[in-house]
Amino acid sequence: MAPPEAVPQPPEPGAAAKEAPVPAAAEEITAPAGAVLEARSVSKRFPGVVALDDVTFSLRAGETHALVGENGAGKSTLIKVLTGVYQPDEGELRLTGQQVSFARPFEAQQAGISTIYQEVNLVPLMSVARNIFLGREPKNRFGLIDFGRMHRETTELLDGFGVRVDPKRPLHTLGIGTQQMVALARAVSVNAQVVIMDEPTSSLEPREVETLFRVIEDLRERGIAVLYVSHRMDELYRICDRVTVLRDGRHIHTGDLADLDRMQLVSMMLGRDMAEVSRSGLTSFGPEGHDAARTPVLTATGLSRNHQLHHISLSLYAGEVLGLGGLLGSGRSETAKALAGALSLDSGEIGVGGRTLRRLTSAGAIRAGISLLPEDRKAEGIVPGLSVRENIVLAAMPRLSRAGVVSRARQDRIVDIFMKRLRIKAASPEQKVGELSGGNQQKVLLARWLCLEPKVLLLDEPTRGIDVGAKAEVQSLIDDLAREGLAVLLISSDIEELIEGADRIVVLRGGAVAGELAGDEVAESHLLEVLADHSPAPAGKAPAAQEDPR
Amino acid sequence: MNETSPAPVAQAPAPRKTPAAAGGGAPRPVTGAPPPLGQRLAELLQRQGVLAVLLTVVIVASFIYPTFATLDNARGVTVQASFLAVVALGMTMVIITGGIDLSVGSVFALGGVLAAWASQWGFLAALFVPLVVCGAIGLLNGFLVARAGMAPFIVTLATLLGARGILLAFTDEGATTYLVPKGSAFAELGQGSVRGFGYPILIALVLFGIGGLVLQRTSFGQTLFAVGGSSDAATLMGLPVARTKVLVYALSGLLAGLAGALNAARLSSGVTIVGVGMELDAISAVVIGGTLLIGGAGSISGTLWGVLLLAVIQNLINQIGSLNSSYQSVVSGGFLIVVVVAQRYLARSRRTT
Amino acid sequence: MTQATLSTPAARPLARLRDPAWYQEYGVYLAVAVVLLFNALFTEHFMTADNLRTQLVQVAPIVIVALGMALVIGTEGVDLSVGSTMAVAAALLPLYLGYGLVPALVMALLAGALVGAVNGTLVSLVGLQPIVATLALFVGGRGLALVMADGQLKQIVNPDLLSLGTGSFLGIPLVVLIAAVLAVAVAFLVQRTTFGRQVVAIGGNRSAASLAGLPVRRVLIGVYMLCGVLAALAGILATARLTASDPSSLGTLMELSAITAVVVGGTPLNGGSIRVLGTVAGALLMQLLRATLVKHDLPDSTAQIAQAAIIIAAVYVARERRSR
Amino acid sequence: ASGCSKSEGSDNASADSSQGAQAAKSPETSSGSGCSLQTYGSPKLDLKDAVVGFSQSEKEANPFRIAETQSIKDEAKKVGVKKLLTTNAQSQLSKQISDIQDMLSQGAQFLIVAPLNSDGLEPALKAAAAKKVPVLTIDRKLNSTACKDYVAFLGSDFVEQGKRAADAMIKTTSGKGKVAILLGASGNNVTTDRTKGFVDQLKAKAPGLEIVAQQTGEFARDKGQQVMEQLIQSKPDITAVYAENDEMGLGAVTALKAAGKKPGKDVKIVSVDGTRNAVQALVNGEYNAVIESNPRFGPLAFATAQKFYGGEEIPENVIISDRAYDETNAKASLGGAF
Ligand SMILES: Nc1ncnc2c1ncn2[C@@H]1O[C@H](COP(=O)(O)OP(=O)(O)OP(=O)(O)O)[C@@H](O)[C@H]1O
Ligand SMILES: Nc1ncnc2c1ncn2[C@@H]1O[C@H](COP(=O)(O)OP(=O)(O)OP(=O)(O)O)[C@@H](O)[C@H]1O
Ligand SMILES: [Mg+2]
Ligand SMILES: [Mg+2]
Repeated sequence: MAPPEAVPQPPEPGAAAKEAPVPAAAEEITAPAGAVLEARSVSKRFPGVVALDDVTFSLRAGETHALVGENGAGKSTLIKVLTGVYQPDEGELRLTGQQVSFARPFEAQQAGISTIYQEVNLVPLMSVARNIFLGREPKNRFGLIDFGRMHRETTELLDGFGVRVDPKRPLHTLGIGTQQMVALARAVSVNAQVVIMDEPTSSLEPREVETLFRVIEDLRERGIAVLYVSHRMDELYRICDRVTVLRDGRHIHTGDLADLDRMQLVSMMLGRDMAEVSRSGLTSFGPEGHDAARTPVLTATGLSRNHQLHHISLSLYAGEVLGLGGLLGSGRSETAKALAGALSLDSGEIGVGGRTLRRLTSAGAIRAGISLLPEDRKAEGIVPGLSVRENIVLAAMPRLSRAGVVSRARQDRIVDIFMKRLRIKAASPEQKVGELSGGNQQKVLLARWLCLEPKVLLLDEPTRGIDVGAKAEVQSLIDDLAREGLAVLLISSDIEELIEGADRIVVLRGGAVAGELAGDEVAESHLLEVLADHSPAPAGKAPAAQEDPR
Repeated sequence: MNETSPAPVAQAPAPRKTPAAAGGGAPRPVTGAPPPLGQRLAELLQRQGVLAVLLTVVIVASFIYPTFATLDNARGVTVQASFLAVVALGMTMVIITGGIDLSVGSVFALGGVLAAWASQWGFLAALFVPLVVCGAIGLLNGFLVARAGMAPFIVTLATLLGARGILLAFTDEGATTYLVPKGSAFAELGQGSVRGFGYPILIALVLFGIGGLVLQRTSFGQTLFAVGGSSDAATLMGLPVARTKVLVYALSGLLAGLAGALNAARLSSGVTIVGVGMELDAISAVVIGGTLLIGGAGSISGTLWGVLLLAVIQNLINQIGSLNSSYQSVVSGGFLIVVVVAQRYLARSRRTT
Repeated sequence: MTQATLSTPAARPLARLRDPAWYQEYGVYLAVAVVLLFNALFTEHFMTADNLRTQLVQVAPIVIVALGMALVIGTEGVDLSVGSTMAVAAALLPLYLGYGLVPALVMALLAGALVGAVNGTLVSLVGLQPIVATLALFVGGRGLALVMADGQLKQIVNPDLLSLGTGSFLGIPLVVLIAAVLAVAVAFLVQRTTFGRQVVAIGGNRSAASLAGLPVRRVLIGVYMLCGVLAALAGILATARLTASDPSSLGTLMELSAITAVVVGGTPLNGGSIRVLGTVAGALLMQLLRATLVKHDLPDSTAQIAQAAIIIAAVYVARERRSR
Repeated sequence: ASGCSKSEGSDNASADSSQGAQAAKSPETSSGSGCSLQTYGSPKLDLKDAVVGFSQSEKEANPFRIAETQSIKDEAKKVGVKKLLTTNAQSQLSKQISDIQDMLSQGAQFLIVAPLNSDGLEPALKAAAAKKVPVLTIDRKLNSTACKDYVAFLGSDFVEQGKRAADAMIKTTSGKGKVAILLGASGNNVTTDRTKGFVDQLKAKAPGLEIVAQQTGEFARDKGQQVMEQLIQSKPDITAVYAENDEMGLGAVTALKAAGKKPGKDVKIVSVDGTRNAVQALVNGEYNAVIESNPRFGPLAFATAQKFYGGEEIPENVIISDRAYDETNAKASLGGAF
């Protein structure tokens, strides 16, 4: 293991007194031994925000270094400064001891830094193979691109990641998780001395996460430094050697991960004391289930859509959380979209409160009280150029206006409530959503749907990319909402979240219902069994709509 | 189609069988021999709705107008279309990067005037001068778009004015017309022909061949698609985004200048009034050819069909006979709607996933 | 929570002057001021009430068209057919003036709405790209206008219509007044109505807007119709001012003037934001520029080069810079 | 839309082509070497059985072009040609070339061309020559060789029109004052020639007339109006306007009236074309002179063609005698204006 090493710490903020004691060994020493990539006293300001404030950071060869912090703590910004996307306002970068400055990501890549950015950054319209080999296509002897080789190598490469897709398929036809794996394959297949991953697992399944870990292990053995950002604590503890904590753009701590327990780490991230943190459990769902109503609010029967959905039936009861489980591409998102009228169906019926909705559209679904939080927040969620306020009230606008004229006062009231309730961190409600950190964007979207006061809430990966604190808040919010009588459909790739949060789980496979778990069956072992399809799903359970929820 | 989706955990290595692929259309073999010719043709037509439209129009017109499907007519139509084709080639590349070049019409005219002026010093000068000047204008466009981060629409709108201004200044407000020496090699370039098909046609075809290769089979071409598909992603992937954009506008300027020079050679003079509105024709051809205006997708061959389709429509309007000029506009506007809508629905039918 | 917002307050005033965002916000107005200043110093008879009134009168139709164009551009679209729409409106006027002014106006405006509806339908329902969708009516529209007018320019003698072009209210020419009122109305529409905010949201992220249940198609069609009606109105006013209906040349190149005004005014072409006041200033800037060039009797070549240079300079200053 | 329309009272009756027909100013003898069927090398043809093509350059959207096309069509009917093909290049040179080629491939045996530009029709002329189809050009002269690339040119001399406009201007202003020129579209031959003739003549004959502004009004009424409005403000001492077509002149009239000045009195106006509206303005006293550019080429063109096939020699330039309108003859000649 690497020797304990520390970075000069900035003066503690006022909150320091309350903080957990930081292990003393983590201080001292100036010249970090074997550092590949260093940032010294870098600061980065955006209009109205100090995203990085005098942060010093170093990454050593062969280590896997965790970078943690709340949403908006500055993790992605630090990464972008390290890789030439942003220029630091102050401070300098060093690569193997030499001072460097990257004017463009291109230069950082040339220098051997390979990065997977937080939002999947590939070209959606181009094929999988082209994306992987962009900028370094294999050439034949005429200097022309050798597509045969490119497709072969892509298939091989992705096989190593357990992903089997047609390399000619346009990227955007893949699910977000698969796209993430492609990005990963691209980043790792470049010969790099540093690999940076900004929340690579946020849209991955347990199985893909395992693959990723294998890849990281392999990188470590080859002496390659990995910088790893994630909000999932258990992952950090499994693979990371050291950890750096950022809070509000400041460096808080660097040290061996083994020296810190979860509580300490979380309290450092949040800047709250341990007792306060320990009160909230791992997931913040209440221990007991909810009391569901006897008649369903929402029933779906025989939803089918060319190649994607096959006779999916389910029903949702007021006051319950129904989990929707499945692997990547199993059709969970499609199901949710179909329920929200955002996807046209070949056949099937959707009923709300006993009334069948014909030719459901998004607007119609919203009117009927169905809200969908989409999974791809960049493409389908935020309107980046609009303010936080307007993004929150987007769907509710007609209700918050009189005779077509918007009422600022009414908007402000709602926005105020939700920014407080979800603890959205923004310079002001007028800040552009595009400038918020990923987690805060997610909260803005949640606020958009909650302020509609829906009867049915469909949540597609609601806690993706959300920090521990916020995740807990969102989870307890889901709990509360169900308790208040809302029907919640929860899609999550986080098995823990699904098991603890859901009262009942419908499992999809290949676009069809593979099984349903209710009551005591809602447990990890059962779920994995159905997911992995060891046995055909119990025949009687397939049409879930007929089942009693309890 | 499910065969390409991620395989389930348990049976990763086995070829995936979709349990519920009923009615899933023809399952595409993962590997294997290329499909039969008929199927390939069908696929081609589907991918390029414009080709289908073009063929339909040509076939129908051949039956209705006996003077349409003649070799003579084909020669005339194609040679006139070749200049627009060369311009549209550059435009295609620009549009694929998500940009647009409105200056091509003016640059085309300027290229012609410069070529005619320089032709007094011989063949090479007549090509070199317009290419240098027009390339420089393209380069200016590129720098303003890529390095200064200005919107292509407005930058090239300004150079549309600017190039026309330079042309007027160069010709004493249009009073001077430079002539290409009769019988010179340069004049031959525009007027000569092989079996009645003018050199400009051959030049355009060669350029399209090269353009197709560049676009599909070189890193530069791939970068164009990446830049157009997602400029941010391309930057983050470490592609030379700015350099590519500069190059592509320079290329567009060059090609417009070349087309202008060829046209001057054909007309034997540097006519000042040509090229007005040519940018819109080029853009329509590109878009009709299936290239997305937002960038990231498109094809050179589509553009070629688009150019031909526009030329054929024009020709047909003349075949129809004595249409008043106002009706001509109405008819070509109507035709345009029919064509793009038809192309749109043809293109849509393959996106049924 | 709000710690991050505490940026260094001491550096504020200085930073603001050096802040590129300031120029992006106020660049057009600065440019208008610079051109005015130049003319005040170097152009005879420029800073007179009569001359300024002339400039306003001439710019009014462009402003009206540009307002509609700004809305369309806000949805990530563009409308090339505005010039032809003006011609159609101009061609219709004399055909219906026999019934009186109001019916003629109604017919012309309805035609504008119809053109817009066709454009909007092609864009939103058929899913064509705006440039091509509107190109069809750009080509065909003027032909249609000429067919209706039989290719002829027609003198207007209806005194009511003529007074629309020449009359004034409290010393302000009616055309200018109408343009001003419309600018305020469109600004209100964009800023304060659900429709306006939906337009901006759709331009900002179409699929998000549609998932949020916004009536995307309806809004798009509405925007194009509004643009068509505004163009038709501009056509009516221009006709009234010309005292003749001239569908062959009325509004030629108007689409480019309007787009230039919008873009120079700071509205990005990729949608998601609309600057109404900036659009007015953009139109004014281009008008003052043309006036300056005419008044100094520059030949057309120089005038075109100068216009090109100034457009580039203005947009360069106001360009959106990446914060890095 | 015209089904239930109801226009205002005064509907300008469309031009009557029987009136104001063209007359050749410089008949047959003007240039020694005429062009005959033999020298041109075309087959003999009876126009009655012939397919004749007419290529118009600009949209029939102004009185000149409307009258020109109409006159050709009327005369073709009168002569009784088998088929008249007409095309319109819509101001695009490349389209005019394809138009001519299209008509040739549709079997045109005789072509009447109103060229868009003096240069650049070479490919089209070559195509015609290759098929031995004679080409008669009207209204704009080509910079090509007569009797080889084309048979002959019928039309006005634009430089001459500019000169005559200058003469009229000198007469109406008594040779003193400040003149503004409203130029036609930039880069256009007509603009160049009408400017040249006017400016040169003014320099030679009337040093007291100073040209204070030359701005393009693009041959359009609204542009002419706008430029005039600007000039009224910046050069308030302008006493005369030369507009290179009637439309711009009429735009200037509107601008002057709106500015409270009396067109024709405070500011003298001279323009070229001879449209009915301009002559009417002359009658109303708001205008000072109009130099005609007669568009009714039909009779003369077909007569020339018949002579050509009749074996007569056709002179290279058949310059037509354009009239001039002023206060004295305006009322009487209103019917002949187009
Ligand atoms: N381009 C930008 N313009 C303005 N502010 C920005 C910009 N990018 C980031 N910020 C701000 O900088 C701060 C740090 O953001 P950053 O994206 O680095 O957070 P993060 O730690 O990655 O959070 P998350 O876990 O949610 O991804 C946030 O307050 C964010 O609003
Ligand atoms: N065989 C296929 N052909 C075309 N598209 C497919 C196929 N399989 C999956 N997809 C696409 O892949 C994406 C993944 O499906 P979906 O989003 O429903 O899965 P999911 O269970 O929600 O997984 P995720 O965790 O990625 O959200 C969808 O966009 C779907 O259209
Ligand atoms: Mg982040
Ligand atoms: Mg999903």
